[in-house]
Amino acid sequence: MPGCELRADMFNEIIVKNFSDPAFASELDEATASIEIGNPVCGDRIRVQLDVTDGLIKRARYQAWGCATSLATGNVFCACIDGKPLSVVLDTSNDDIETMLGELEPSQHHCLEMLRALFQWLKQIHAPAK
Amino acid sequence: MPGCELRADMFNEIIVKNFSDPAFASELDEATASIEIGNPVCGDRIRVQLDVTDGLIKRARYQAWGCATSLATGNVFCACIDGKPLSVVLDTSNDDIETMLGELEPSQHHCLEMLRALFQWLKQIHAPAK
Amino acid sequence: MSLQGYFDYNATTPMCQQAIDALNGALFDFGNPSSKYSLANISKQRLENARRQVARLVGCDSSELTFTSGGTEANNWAIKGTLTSRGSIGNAQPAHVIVSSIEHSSVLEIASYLERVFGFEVTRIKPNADGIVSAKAVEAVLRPNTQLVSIMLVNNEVGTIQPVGEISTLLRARGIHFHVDGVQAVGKIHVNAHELGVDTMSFAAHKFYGPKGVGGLYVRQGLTIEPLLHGGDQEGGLRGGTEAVALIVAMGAAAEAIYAVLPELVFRAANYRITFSRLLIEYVPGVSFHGPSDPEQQVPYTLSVCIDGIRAEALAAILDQMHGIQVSLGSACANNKTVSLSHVLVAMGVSERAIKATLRVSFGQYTEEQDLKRFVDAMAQGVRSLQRISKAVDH
Amino acid sequence: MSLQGYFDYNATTPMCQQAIDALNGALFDFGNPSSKYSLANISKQRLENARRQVARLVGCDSSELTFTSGGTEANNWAIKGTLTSRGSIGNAQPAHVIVSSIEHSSVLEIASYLERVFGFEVTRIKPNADGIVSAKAVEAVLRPNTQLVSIMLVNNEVGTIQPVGEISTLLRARGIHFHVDGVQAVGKIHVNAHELGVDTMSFAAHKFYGPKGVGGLYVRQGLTIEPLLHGGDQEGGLRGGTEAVALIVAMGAAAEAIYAVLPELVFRAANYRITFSRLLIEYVPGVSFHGPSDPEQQVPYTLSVCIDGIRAEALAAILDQMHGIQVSLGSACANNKTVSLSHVLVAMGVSERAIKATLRVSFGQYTEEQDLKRFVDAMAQGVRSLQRISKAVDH
Ligand SMILES: Cc1ncc(COP(=O)(O)O)c(C=O)c1O
Ligand SMILES: Cc1ncc(COP(=O)(O)O)c(C=O)c1O
Ligand code: FES
Ligand code: FES
Repeated sequence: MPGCELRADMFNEIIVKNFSDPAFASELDEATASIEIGNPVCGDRIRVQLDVTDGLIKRARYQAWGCATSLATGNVFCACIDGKPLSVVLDTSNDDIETMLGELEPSQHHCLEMLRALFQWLKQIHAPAK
Repeated sequence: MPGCELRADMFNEIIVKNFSDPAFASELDEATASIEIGNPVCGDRIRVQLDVTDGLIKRARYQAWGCATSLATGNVFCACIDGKPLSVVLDTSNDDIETMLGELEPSQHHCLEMLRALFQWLKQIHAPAK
Repeated sequence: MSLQGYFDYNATTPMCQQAIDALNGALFDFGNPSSKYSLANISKQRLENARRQVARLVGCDSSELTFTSGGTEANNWAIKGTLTSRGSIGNAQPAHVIVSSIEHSSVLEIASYLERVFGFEVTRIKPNADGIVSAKAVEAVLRPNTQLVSIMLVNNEVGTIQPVGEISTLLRARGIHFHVDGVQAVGKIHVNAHELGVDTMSFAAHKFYGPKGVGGLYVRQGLTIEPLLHGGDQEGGLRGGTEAVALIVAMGAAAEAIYAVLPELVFRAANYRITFSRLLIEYVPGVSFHGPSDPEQQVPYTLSVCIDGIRAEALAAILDQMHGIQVSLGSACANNKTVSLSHVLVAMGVSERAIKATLRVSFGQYTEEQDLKRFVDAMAQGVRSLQRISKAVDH
Repeated sequence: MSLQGYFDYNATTPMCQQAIDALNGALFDFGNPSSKYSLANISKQRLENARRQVARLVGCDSSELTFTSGGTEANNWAIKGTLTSRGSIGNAQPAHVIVSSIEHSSVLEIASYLERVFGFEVTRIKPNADGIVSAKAVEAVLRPNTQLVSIMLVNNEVGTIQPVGEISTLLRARGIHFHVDGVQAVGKIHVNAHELGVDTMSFAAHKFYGPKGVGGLYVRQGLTIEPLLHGGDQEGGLRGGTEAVALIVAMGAAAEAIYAVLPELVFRAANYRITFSRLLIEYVPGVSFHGPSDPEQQVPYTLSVCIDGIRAEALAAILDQMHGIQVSLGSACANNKTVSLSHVLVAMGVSERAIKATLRVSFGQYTEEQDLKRFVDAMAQGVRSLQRISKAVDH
């Protein structure tokens, strides 16, 4: 929309809740695993730190720079896995991942890619742990 | 205005009064002078009959077919001259004639021509009477 | 303003209470629907709700509707936009366009503009004496370079319903764009854009008890036409400009309200037309009617009434000034050089004398049976008075 | 809807009470202003009264104003209509048109349309770093076949006031049409079309507390331009379509109301701007402003605020969702392939990083001093929270 004043997107409730009160937006002093992903087009970045012990994700925390949806994405991801056994979390179906952020506007869809990438990454942590 | 529904004009108070209650719209059984004028474009016609005795217009009556403004024009003309000495009526200035019908919309302006023609005609009646 | 003397529903209609309420309700949520904060969402949702309400009335999907500032804009957009998208505007090789000669001025003037500015070939089809333009008549004037045909669904002056479905079938097969001016049809009779099979169709809220200054264009799914109002991304990028939220919401409410009563209204109007024409024939000497002999080919709201020997313009003035009755005319004073005669009646072959004697009477949802009687009385009285004034003059 | 968090007056404004009352008052007199019976006269007179009210605000004669459905229609009409009247549209020899690169989308998209459909040559002038397009800059790109220049009086994103008077003088001497998008100026600062010497100027009611969906075009006495909406003889034959009477009447009332308080409003806004920018600098780390260094070159209502290191889109979401505050942005998420950056800030040479950190704050007649304080508090809080979330990531 050239020439219009540009505006923030409309957000669904999940997104609103997760960016306005991001309980997991902090840092771990000691992390057993950590990743930073980003979207090269929009420049958004999410860093996740995990403390995984004996197959249990004891703590998951994130930091992010980006749009409100990507801030929410980090929190949604951490909330989903924090305190859970890695094996359970790895069972998260693709369908679950797709709906985890609620209904998105077209311009928000690419946040899903970051979410998918984060779940993908969990598999890699798991593998060496075996 | 091609293609629009066509509409009657807006009328000023003088026109309204004179066409809605045309006191002089009747016929004289015996007239000393009579004229019928018309506008070839719109087809409007006004006939005026006078009873002139000893330089006095004892009675002036009219008939008309045409738009509301031309019906009013006939009545305005008769009202102006009925019962008056011809000499007085002949003194009517051009300015008076121009304003006699009140303010007209552009499309009503050509009614003025009929009014002018009627006053013009009075002069001709007068001339042979001398 | 009293409605009992209002017989000009084809010109415009009063707003219904539902539309007034909706309009008032929408005034305070002023957020720009294109803004993305939550506050603006209300306006956006109201627009989409209105679009659903109007889609029902037009017989199409919401996604096929774009809001405009009225019927004229919709007609301009449909015709110019289509010809631009098809590459006919901005092309050295001029295309051919067909309109009926009884279209509304907006369509006729667009046609003249195309001729004048871009050298288009324009055919203006005359209707038959009933005021109907048949599919055959359209077929007869098609050319290899015909790009667009524009025929109105219902004529505003005589109320004829054109065989739009048949014309659609003809044109669809040939890939010619068919635009329909539906302004006098949508909200007045049953209309279903999909059944009609047209490509684009315009409408205006003020003809169905919505506000003035808002309307829309149906654009068949899959078609895209160049915008007329280039601008922001409003209306899916098809029509720039901050939306007239309050008017659109009011149009939606009017559409919903009229949709609910439309069959009943049409039925009642058909009865009115019968009563009315009977009364006129009984009480007013010299009355006749222009339009199709088959009442099915005419909307029930419109009567084009001719009173032989009467100058209708004077009669209308008497009705207005002495009886508070409003009608419109087939002819009006213009100026010293020309008479202004209804192009529709002229095209139907009506004589100048008859056109000058013609009034258009149109009624609507607030017309009551007793209003018809009062109207006929006033008319009979007016005619008598005019006859008295004119009996000694030739005409 | 509460107004204390509304900081998007440049997008649209709430209607003032005078406009609401006028609109309500006009709903019941539904006569079509083009009709000629006495009842319709009320609507006609209301239109003419509104025209006088608006003419005062625009600084022109009533006869120079034509009502439209808003700023976008007015821009489309002025540019396309002028080029048609001048014979540049519909001509094999393409003409040259100049716009600034910081125009509103309606003007920029018209320019692209002219290029794309008719092969026009278009020059888009970049502003200097302050966001100003000088008369010199315009002069430098004139060509022998330049037919039209379109420069906005006030920019909607950064509030810069363009030297329209000087550009007028330049163009008038050369017989080049000068169109001015006055949408962000009329009703916001002192405007006088005659003093500015422009040929055409557009405006929209919803920017000065009138309703959405109505506006107009000033056309200098003696000029005639081809209609965009061909149709009836409304608006002196310049713009077909049944008039949006209620909206026009409400626009008139809004114009009268704002005209009466305009000097005071401008004065207050100038103070607000000073207070506001001081507070921001004091409480929000890393704040800077885009726009001219000279405050005289900027309307007092608009601040383009950059907060270094912050993704403004997220800040706006926090302001909206947690504080009920509305602003607009210099950048927005678009899709996976492109970032959507303000074309105005890009043209001014602002970096992508800074644009992504930019919010537009605009205030108006209902903004109170305490709202500014509340805004700055919310902003400081939001920035802290975003910094906390992002401190460990590169950006
Ligand atoms: C500078 C400018 N021009 C034109 C417009 C378009 O006005 P409207 O939305 O009323 O069509 C706007 C506002 O949206 C604007 O800010
Ligand atoms: C058949 C027809 N088409 C188009 C129009 C134009 O509609 P609007 O005046 O809403 O632009 C009208 C009514 O005026 C009409 O009767
Ligand atoms: S803008 Fe790309 S993830 Fe948010
Ligand atoms: S129309 Fe010609 S005098 Fe009335």
